[in-house]
Amino acid sequence: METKDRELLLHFYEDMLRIRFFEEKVRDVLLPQRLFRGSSHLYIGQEAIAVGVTHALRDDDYVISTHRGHGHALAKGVDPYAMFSEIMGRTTGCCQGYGGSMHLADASRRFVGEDPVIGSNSPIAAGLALAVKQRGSDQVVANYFGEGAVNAGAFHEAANLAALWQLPVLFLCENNLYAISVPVEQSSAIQDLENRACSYGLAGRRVNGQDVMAVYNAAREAVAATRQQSRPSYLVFDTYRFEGHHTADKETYRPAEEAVEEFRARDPVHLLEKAMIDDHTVDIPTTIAYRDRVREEIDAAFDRAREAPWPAPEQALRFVYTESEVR
Amino acid sequence: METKDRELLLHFYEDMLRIRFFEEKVRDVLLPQRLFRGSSHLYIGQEAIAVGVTHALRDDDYVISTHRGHGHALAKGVDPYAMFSEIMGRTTGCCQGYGGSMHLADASRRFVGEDPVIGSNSPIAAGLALAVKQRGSDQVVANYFGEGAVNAGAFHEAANLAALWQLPVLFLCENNLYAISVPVEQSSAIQDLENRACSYGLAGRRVNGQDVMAVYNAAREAVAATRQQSRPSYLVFDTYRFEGHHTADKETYRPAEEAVEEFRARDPVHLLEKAMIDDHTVDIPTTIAYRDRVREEIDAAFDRAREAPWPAPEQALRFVYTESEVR
Amino acid sequence: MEKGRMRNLTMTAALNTALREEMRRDETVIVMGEDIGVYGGVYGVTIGLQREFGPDRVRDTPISEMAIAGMALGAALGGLRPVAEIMYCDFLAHAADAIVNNAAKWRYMSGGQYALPLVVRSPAGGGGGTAAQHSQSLEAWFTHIPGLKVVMPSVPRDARGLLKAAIRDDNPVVFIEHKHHYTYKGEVPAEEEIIPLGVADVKRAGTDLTVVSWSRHLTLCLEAAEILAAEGISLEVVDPRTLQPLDLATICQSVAKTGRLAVVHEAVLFGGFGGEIVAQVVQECWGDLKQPPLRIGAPFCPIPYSEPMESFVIPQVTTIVDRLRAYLA
Amino acid sequence: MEKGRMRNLTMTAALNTALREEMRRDETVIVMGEDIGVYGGVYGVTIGLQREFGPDRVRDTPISEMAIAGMALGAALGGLRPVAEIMYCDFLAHAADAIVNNAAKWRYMSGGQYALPLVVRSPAGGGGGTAAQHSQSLEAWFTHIPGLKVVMPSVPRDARGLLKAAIRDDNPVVFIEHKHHYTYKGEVPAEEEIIPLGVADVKRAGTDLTVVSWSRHLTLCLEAAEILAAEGISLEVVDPRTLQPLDLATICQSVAKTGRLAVVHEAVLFGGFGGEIVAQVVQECWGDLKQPPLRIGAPFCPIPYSEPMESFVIPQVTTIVDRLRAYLA
Ligand SMILES: Cc1ncc(C[n+]2csc(CCOP(=O)(O)OP(=O)(O)O)c2C)c(N)n1
Ligand SMILES: Cc1ncc(C[n+]2csc(CCOP(=O)(O)OP(=O)(O)O)c2C)c(N)n1
Ligand SMILES: [Mg+2]
Ligand SMILES: [Mg+2]
Repeated sequence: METKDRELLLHFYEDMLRIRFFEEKVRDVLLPQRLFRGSSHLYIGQEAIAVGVTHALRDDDYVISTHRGHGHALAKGVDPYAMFSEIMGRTTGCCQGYGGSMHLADASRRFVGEDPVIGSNSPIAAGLALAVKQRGSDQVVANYFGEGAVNAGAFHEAANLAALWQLPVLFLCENNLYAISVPVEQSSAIQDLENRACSYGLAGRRVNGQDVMAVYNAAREAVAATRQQSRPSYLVFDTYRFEGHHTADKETYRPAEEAVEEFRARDPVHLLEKAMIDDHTVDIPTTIAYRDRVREEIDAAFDRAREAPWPAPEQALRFVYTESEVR
Repeated sequence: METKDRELLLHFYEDMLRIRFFEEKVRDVLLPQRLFRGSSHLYIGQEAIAVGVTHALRDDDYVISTHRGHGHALAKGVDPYAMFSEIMGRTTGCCQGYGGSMHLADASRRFVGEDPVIGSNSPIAAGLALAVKQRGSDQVVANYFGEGAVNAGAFHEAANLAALWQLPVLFLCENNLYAISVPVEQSSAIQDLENRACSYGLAGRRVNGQDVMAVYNAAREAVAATRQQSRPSYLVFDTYRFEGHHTADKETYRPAEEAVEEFRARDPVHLLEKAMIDDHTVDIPTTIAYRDRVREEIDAAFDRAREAPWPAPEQALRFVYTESEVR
Repeated sequence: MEKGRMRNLTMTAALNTALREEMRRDETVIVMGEDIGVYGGVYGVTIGLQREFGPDRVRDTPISEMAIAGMALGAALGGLRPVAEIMYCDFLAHAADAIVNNAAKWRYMSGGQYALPLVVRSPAGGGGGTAAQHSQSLEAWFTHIPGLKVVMPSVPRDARGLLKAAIRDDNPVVFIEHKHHYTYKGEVPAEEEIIPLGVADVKRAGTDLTVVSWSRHLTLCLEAAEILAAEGISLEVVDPRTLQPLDLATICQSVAKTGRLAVVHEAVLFGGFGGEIVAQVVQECWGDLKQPPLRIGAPFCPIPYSEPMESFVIPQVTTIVDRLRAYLA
Repeated sequence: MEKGRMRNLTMTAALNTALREEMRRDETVIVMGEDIGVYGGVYGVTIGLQREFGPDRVRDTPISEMAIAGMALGAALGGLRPVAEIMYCDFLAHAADAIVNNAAKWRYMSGGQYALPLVVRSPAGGGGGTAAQHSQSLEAWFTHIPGLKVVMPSVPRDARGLLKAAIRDDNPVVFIEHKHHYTYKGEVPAEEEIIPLGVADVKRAGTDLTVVSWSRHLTLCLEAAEILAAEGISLEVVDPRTLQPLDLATICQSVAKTGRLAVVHEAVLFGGFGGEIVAQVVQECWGDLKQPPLRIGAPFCPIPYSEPMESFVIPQVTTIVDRLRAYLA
């Protein structure tokens, strides 16, 4: 294995661990201790997608995410401390406590934001891509959504327009088999979701979303095509939601064994770890060192965020409009 | 030619003439004499579609139409007098003057109504088909729309659901090349519109919309499949809008020759007439007799409607709610 | 009215009861929406219905709000009585065309040919940290649209009786619940009870001030009334229950008695339904009013996520008490 | 302000001028919507723009209102200043999610990280027989949403100056025109003029009654004022011009002088923006008011097609005159 590849794999590994540990902290500490409000949608099990995709992007490429966006944000380089702070409603949050788990945003990282209104983030992504194109820039816009979103009218309108106007958007569908409780068989008229954009002439490509290398390679090709030819790409990642839809979900709708047996075996972090160990990219002590380091980083971010200040109540009245109104 | 076929052709002919003469009356009399308000969207040039489709339907099948629905209504048997009255805002109108040209409806003819909100009529059609299915009936629902509508989110949601739930809807796309001024090349990412429903597993079929027999045959097959298998069908009819988008359209966006040369030659009424004469189904005196009779019928309906009473102003307050509110 | 056996039910259970009773009574009643089948709805309102009535009558949909509402309308035209659930009232925005442009007007545009027996249920409101896009109170949008009825129950008994009336109504009804009020409990008669749309209910009699409120905020006003009663201030709390049609007569009757009006709602004050009530009462009861009516509602900002800010924005019992006390001082 | 050369322009020409001037000034301004290119918009507002600025900056879209508004929002986030046209304000219902749930709140939810310089233009109103789905006046929906500004010009000068201000504004603006007022003519300065959002204009000074109105109905009120002046009744006609932000101070100043308020709008009276104005004025000017404020608006029904019925529903000059005369009698 070339050093470059080794480095890349270790980057993947670190980034996936960061997401995993972040989400485990949300699940195991924030949730039972009631340190956040509303609901939080965990990315556990889907880490390979955000990490593989983001490594195929440039730093100045844009990301428009969903309600399940912690992983997308972390992969794009949003600070875990700012994210924990936000999820716990503190002024040090990336949105100063106005947004919470479902509205993380960091303009400086070009993590444009989460938009939890299903389907509605695709027109926004297409519009951003229009601006990019109009500016003559070669940035691309990565638009994540769940398989539930392809049934929303807004997705359809955006996909048609992006294809028609040849806009540099990556439509990235994470098919984790469920939209809350509704299995994909009960939401989509066809099951080969890579064909859900044939109506717009978009040849979708189906990718194993548990294999970070597969994700990365597919994303690299798609990003290159989108960037060079200024046109949309459409990728569908097969994945699985390891946890409930959100942190309060009792998961009455899916058989317990399903989660345990078939899918646990496809844990993307374990798969990568195993692959790296098997082909001697790393040894076990190295993986342990990585795990320890990232876990410490996450622990520290959380501990610091937990002590961060709350916004004053009347701060609620800020940011409704810009101050400068006429240029 | 069998007598049965001859009869059918003469039915087509008569029904197409009725639409043509009705619309010419709107264009040549109602418009210049300012006998209607708002706008009226003429069906001239597309008659073969409504007539071919309707002959493939049963009387108790439903039709949900568009802003360009005079032809759909007439083909389904709505009374020209009630339609002229409606378009001129009289109490004798099929909607008593509440609806006008864009909201014609006649429940007794199962002409459920026009819905001029582009795209929005498809969910209504699918819902009606759901009711039909739930009731155990074998009726079908014919849902007309223009090629502009396939880009609307509501169409997408309805098509997916109709395919998913296997609802007896016929999605009937009349591709007349323009949505107001926007040519189909500038609205749809793909030009083979029969593929605009591949995302839902609906194999579309493209049909020559100027040839009433072709329309009838395609519609018959589609209706049979939809009725027997309780599932949606999707047909795209190639056609052309002979007149402006609506009665006030100056048509600055399309070259004058286009309309005159290439398309006038595909006038569905002339095509049928010529075919019938060429193969001796009818002779010229017969066509003249038909034309005279239908024209008289339309003239009489118009003359009568023109004398029909206006609604009293305060009638506006009726029909907002039903009178009987709790059963 | 108070006689007969009562059961203590949550709002959720009361709504579930209404749906179940109406589905048993009339097989044309169907329920459709996201996650309403096995899952029983994200707030549990449809729990058990799919088991009892089967997947044909209790239909899980894809995430397609335009189609949920549009198909409900079509199904109503086709002879069913659909009850559609839109998971959050914010997403009524997606369904607005079907509800407002089509359902509300279809009967009218057809010159009275059709009836549209259709209910769209949706939870509104904030208070639990669901932030700007899952917390709005948009009743004012729908009260403004001729052809729609708008129901906003505040207690389980009303929730059950009004939902039954809404389902039996031949007109499109927007039925707005409150997502942080589902566990609120109250007495519900074991027997059938239909509460007619358009009839307000005086939830507490009093003499000093008429307070009009609805949905969850009505119950906060009742708490405020209790607190103020201890100070010798007597509030009459009127619950319109349906905002459209609005029972203005009951409100005016109360104002005639108290001479004062306060309207309290969770929605943004500016452009909220409180303005309509004030304008109508000022018109009708000018001579009775001893001072200008008071409106309490959210300030002009979206709902923020963080707790201190959200509690500042959504009127709390203490705020209501303070504002009413100051108003009467 | 009145000095300098003036041109007599229609509303259409004034709006077209504003777009053209802003597009010349700032190349990030783009225009998108259905039929706005070669066709120049169904009401002609964008005529000639595509020829001057090319198809990249003047973009004909498919019939995809969700995407038109959502993409405008995305484009604003990406550094453009999009002006989207929704062909009929009724179809703002399709765009409502993008406008209300996303554009209005994106800045807020992000804790102030973004500005959203975005205008959505749309013609509202009836009067020409376009019936129930192409005639609504839905401004009340948008005035209720924090984060949006709402502009409704009544005369060409304001139309041009306010549209320019709206385009330069860093917040999402819903700019509502009136489809039967496009040919209305008025003086427009040849020179650049920006009319700030949030500043009302007293269109006619008077002493007996403050009439607040906007959009096409403001000009009907001016006609009514002329007629009543002949009878010795003096109306002060105030045009808020922007409903959000609302310049309450100017209205109250007028009411302090006249002691009376009437609000006149085309929208359905019930739940219309008039209620908000009345409620605010009653609150602020209680002591000044000599009688309860009057509201004139459409009765509670959709817009019917047939002429006699439509004219009955939409307040006409004669109705306004009669109602105001009776009110002052
Ligand atoms: C327009 C809209 N409708 C409903 C919801 C409620 N909702 C939140 S997440 C979700 C399921 C999303 O499923 P999917 O797109 O597959 O993403 P996943 O949660 O599986 O990542 C739903 C229905 C919403 N947020 N937006
Ligand atoms: C949702 C919506 N947006 C815009 C319009 C305005 N409009 C009326 S007809 C039309 C063009 C429709 O084109 P198409 O679907 O091809 O039908 P055609 O007129 O060609 O028969 C448009 C944009 C509308 N009625 N509804
Ligand atoms: Mg999913
Ligand atoms: Mg067309």
